[in-house]
Amino acid sequence: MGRWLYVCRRVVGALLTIIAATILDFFLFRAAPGGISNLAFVPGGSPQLKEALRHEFGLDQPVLSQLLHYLQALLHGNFGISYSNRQPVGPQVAEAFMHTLPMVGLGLLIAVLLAFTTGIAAVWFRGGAVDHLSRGAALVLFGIPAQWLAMMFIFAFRDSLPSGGMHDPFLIAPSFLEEAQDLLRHMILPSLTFGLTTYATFMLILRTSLIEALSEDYIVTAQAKGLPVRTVLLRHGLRNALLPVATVLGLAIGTAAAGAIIIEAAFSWPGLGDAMAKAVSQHDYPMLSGTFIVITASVVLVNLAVDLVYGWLDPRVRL
Amino acid sequence: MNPPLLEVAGLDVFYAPLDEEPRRHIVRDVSFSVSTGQRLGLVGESGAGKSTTLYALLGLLPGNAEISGRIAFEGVDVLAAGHSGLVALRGHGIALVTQSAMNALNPVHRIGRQLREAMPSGGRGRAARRARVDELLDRVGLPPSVARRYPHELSGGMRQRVAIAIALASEPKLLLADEATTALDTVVQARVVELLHELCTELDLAIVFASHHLALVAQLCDTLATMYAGRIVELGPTEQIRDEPQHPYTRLLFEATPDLGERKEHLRSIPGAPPPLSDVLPGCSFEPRCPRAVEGCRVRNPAVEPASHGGEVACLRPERVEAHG
Amino acid sequence: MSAIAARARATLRLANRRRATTIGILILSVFAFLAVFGPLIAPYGAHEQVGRPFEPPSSAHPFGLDGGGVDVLSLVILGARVSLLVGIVATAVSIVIGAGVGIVAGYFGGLVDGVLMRITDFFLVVPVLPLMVVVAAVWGPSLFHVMIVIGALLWTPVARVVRAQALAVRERGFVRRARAMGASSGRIMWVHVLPQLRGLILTNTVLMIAQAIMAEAALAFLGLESAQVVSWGTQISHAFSSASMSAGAWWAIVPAGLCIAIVVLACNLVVIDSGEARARRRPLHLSRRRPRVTAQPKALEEQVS
Amino acid sequence: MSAPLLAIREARIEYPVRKASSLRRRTQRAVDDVSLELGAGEFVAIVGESGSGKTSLANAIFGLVPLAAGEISLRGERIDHLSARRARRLRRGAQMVLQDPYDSLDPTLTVAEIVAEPLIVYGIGSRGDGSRERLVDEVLESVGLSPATDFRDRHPHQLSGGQRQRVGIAACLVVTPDLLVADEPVSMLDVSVRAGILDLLDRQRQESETAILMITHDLPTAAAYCDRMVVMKDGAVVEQGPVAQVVENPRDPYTVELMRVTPRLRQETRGVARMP
Repeated sequence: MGRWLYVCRRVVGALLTIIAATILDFFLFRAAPGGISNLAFVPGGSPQLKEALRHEFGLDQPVLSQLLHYLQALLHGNFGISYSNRQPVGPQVAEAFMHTLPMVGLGLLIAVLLAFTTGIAAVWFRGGAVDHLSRGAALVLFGIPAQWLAMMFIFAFRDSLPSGGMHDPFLIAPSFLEEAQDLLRHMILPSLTFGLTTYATFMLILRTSLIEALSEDYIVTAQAKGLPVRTVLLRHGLRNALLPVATVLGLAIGTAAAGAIIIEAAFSWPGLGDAMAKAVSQHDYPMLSGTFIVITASVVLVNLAVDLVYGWLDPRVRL
Repeated sequence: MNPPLLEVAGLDVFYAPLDEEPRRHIVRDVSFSVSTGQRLGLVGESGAGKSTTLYALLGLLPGNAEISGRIAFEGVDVLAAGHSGLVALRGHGIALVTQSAMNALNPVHRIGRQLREAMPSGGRGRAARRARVDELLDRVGLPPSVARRYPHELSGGMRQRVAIAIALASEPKLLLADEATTALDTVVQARVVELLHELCTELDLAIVFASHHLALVAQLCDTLATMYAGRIVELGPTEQIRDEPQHPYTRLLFEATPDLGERKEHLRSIPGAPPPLSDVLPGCSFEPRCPRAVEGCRVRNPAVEPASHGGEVACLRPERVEAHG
Repeated sequence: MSAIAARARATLRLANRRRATTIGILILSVFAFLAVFGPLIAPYGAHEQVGRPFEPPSSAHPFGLDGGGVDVLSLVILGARVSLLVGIVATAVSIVIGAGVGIVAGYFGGLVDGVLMRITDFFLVVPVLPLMVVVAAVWGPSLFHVMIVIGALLWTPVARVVRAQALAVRERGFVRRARAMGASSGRIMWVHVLPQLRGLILTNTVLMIAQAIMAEAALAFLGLESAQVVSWGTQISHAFSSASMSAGAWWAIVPAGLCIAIVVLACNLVVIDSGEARARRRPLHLSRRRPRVTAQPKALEEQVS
Repeated sequence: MSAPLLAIREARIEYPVRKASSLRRRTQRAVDDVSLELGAGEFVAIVGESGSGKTSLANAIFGLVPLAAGEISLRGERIDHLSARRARRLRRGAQMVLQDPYDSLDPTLTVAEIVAEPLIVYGIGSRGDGSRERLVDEVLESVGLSPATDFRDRHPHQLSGGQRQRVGIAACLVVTPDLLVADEPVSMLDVSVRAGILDLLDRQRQESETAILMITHDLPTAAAYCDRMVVMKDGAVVEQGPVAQVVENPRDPYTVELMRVTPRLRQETRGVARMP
């Protein structure tokens, strides 16, 4: 009963956050000095043209009904028309999203695997070489700008791996295997960059939480029972350390999203981030707004998932 | 005569410095023995080394600790095998109950799981293990439904009963209790102490009960050991020590503890504070606070000697000797 | 005289114990010096073409030249000013908002807390960089805009931790006593709550500087900063857009990124000690390091027989 | 007849409880219909287990929690439902000693600053003329922290537990209160220093007629020092009366039980109390 209420609250909260973000987006683009309300006017255009444009964009209607119109359109997947290529934004954003997913997925996998192995090792060999090495690596990676790391990789692998895009355009009639191999070759550098820059946060959080958990009294109880060290470390230590990790992980996803945008821009990976970067340089506001909403919604939903996992991990959660 | 269940001789525990602090000598030359069914109480104030002594017996000290001395369980010298000898005692013969804070139980696992985990592995089927969970809970006076609960759903007293059940799961012969009732209310505390007493008599369980609560220890234990600054300064049968304490510290501790119905005029505090455990004192560690101290107390550390009450005392001028001239 | 010597010795001892902090502070001081005196030190101007594009490092130009034929060493020295300035201004903005919101919410609780935390939670969940991109894009590229946008959007984590700590301090005995005494809220906050939060706010300030510098570089890379601004961020961005990688001109890429990495690392070093020291004092109940069993039993002989 | 120093009449304290399963707000009674009087120079103990409402009652005296019903008056003047400013003037006569001496002193202040705080809050003395410093030194000496110059500039972490509690008491006595409310004043201290702290409170009562309301779960200590004892359970007073009467002739079943299970040190028939 308590659990279901928790789930409902979280889901409603996430939906409200997404709605609030779209409203924020609406006002940002309309109210700001460089916003749509000014952009819709062609310099030197006749008053009739201005009026027609105002009417076309619905700017002659009250703000509230404009907002409702906008939200209604969004609900139907209608994100407007791109300024740069005159195509609907919706399908473009959807396609970009499908491109981002595998790259970020592989990157996250790299980050989580690395973080768990080195994080646990760092705590177990605390104060030793592994601890210092992995902590040092995390601290250095923490400070490296993603775009810079991307450029270093492009430079280092300029003869062996492709530096941009998703597919080799010169591949003629490839088999499925060849295609997959080609995709992987293109994906490896962006994913690695994403994984390494994200790894630092994950590892440092895991290390701190595990240290915290291992200094609790239930670890004494577990050892006094005569349990083997592995069981105490994993079932009692790590299991409890996962709770704070889950909390911070959700927030780290937002930072990771930032990394993804930059990395995609650097590798011209045709995902959401690249679309956003292009939209900025082309002043393509509908596209910018569309990518913003989709990125925000994804991050909020990932956070929701993390919250739900937390509720499942921690029996004390009720609220 | 059979060897005692547990024999500790010349136990020393040091803590190597972690930060800038000096090396600390927490437990100093502690010797005692416990036989089957015996209830030994360790009393003393904070920092006296009670908990460290108990934890040392199971090798549960932090990594910067150094142990030396002799610990024999059922006649076998476990320290000879180094740290691993102590680890082997966990879950086989010796069990521990810690302070009843929320933290002693893992918050994310159900009680049943934490109990099953503590059972000796092998030789038992799933159903038998479940039956044993019910049996253990019943043993400590809890209904079987508790097995499906999480620690946060239980009251402090129930949690402490669960902790005792976990300790009993391995069928130990000796139970170490570290301030096991301190966080509980008086009525609940009395019930838990009653449970411990009952277990001792019915299961022939020996217990070492460390607490700062003198009256409680005196009530539960047949043998009393007073600890001060890492040493056992007096040890003997509870009643005799209570009636004629020989170490000045023991006497003062009794005088500082109010008994129900006693007025304040009978109470006295001990001036001063215990020495820092980093100090190497040539003489008796209680000397600076002792009303009976003489010049010799400052230079000579008194050895543990047999006392007239049948126990032992470490004092150059024990109270009894003075009284008799 | 000896008092000064003793004080110096004590400082040295502290510096030795807190080695990471000391190293961090030293590194930051060097960069702060560059930021202040950069224009006096830099051998060339930031927009001055002194040779062919992508000239490799030589004795005249130890870091080589970039795609526009500008001396990279000069760029790195001159870039320190804007990068650190963005870091500090943005941090000041976000710490003032964050600590203010955190303290007020944590101390007063109730409805104030509820409203402030809902707002904080919203901005905490909404990914910051995309939002910064949108705001900066709509607002137009400018250094000032970048500083304000970063500052105005990075405050949420600060508000969160400060609030949690303020809530904890509120429950402390001395605050309860002061309230029982009838001390005013202002006095309690100023005398009792704020001093307990000083360390936390300081730590967050240092970490925030690092984050703001990284954010500046990210916005610059996405073209949201005026190309005329000379910062490490714009240098990386220029190096990227002038295809330094394919030209093999690693010297045009490495220095600016390295500077950012070093400054961020130094910020982390400054604060890492305090946390680690606290953690070290709390020994783990489970660790690879086992208690040492020394000096064999005194009474072994008797036992053997 | 003059009004008693402290009078609590039919006090009720409620806390809001939030339950996940229901969206409605509910309240839980922490203190229910408690009446209590305290005369000048009296030493009264409120005894109870955790959750008995004794700390809530202490908080209410200082306006830290609101009363849901009833009234509290100090020297005949009501102090609940008062503006902060007026209440401050009235409450100057009542001060609070807390349980955990590690927690009750601000770690960032010095002993002198801690003790001087009430002087500043109530505007006693002035900053420049050294009158506050003199008062602080006097009161430090009087609580046994002498010479005061040794302690004035120390921080709490440089003191032992007993010394910290003495500083806490000094910070109350500096404004010469008529009433001290001591919430578990010795329960975090070592047994060997407890008597010293309680003797200090007792001496203050005898010398200055300060009334003391001690809140504790430690029955023997309460019985040793107090004139009167109030036993609370689940927010209500179950029994109150002179110590000798409550200890030797308890009437309420709960009090009877409490007396029976309290471990005795010098009791003739030693052994574990059997539960019915």
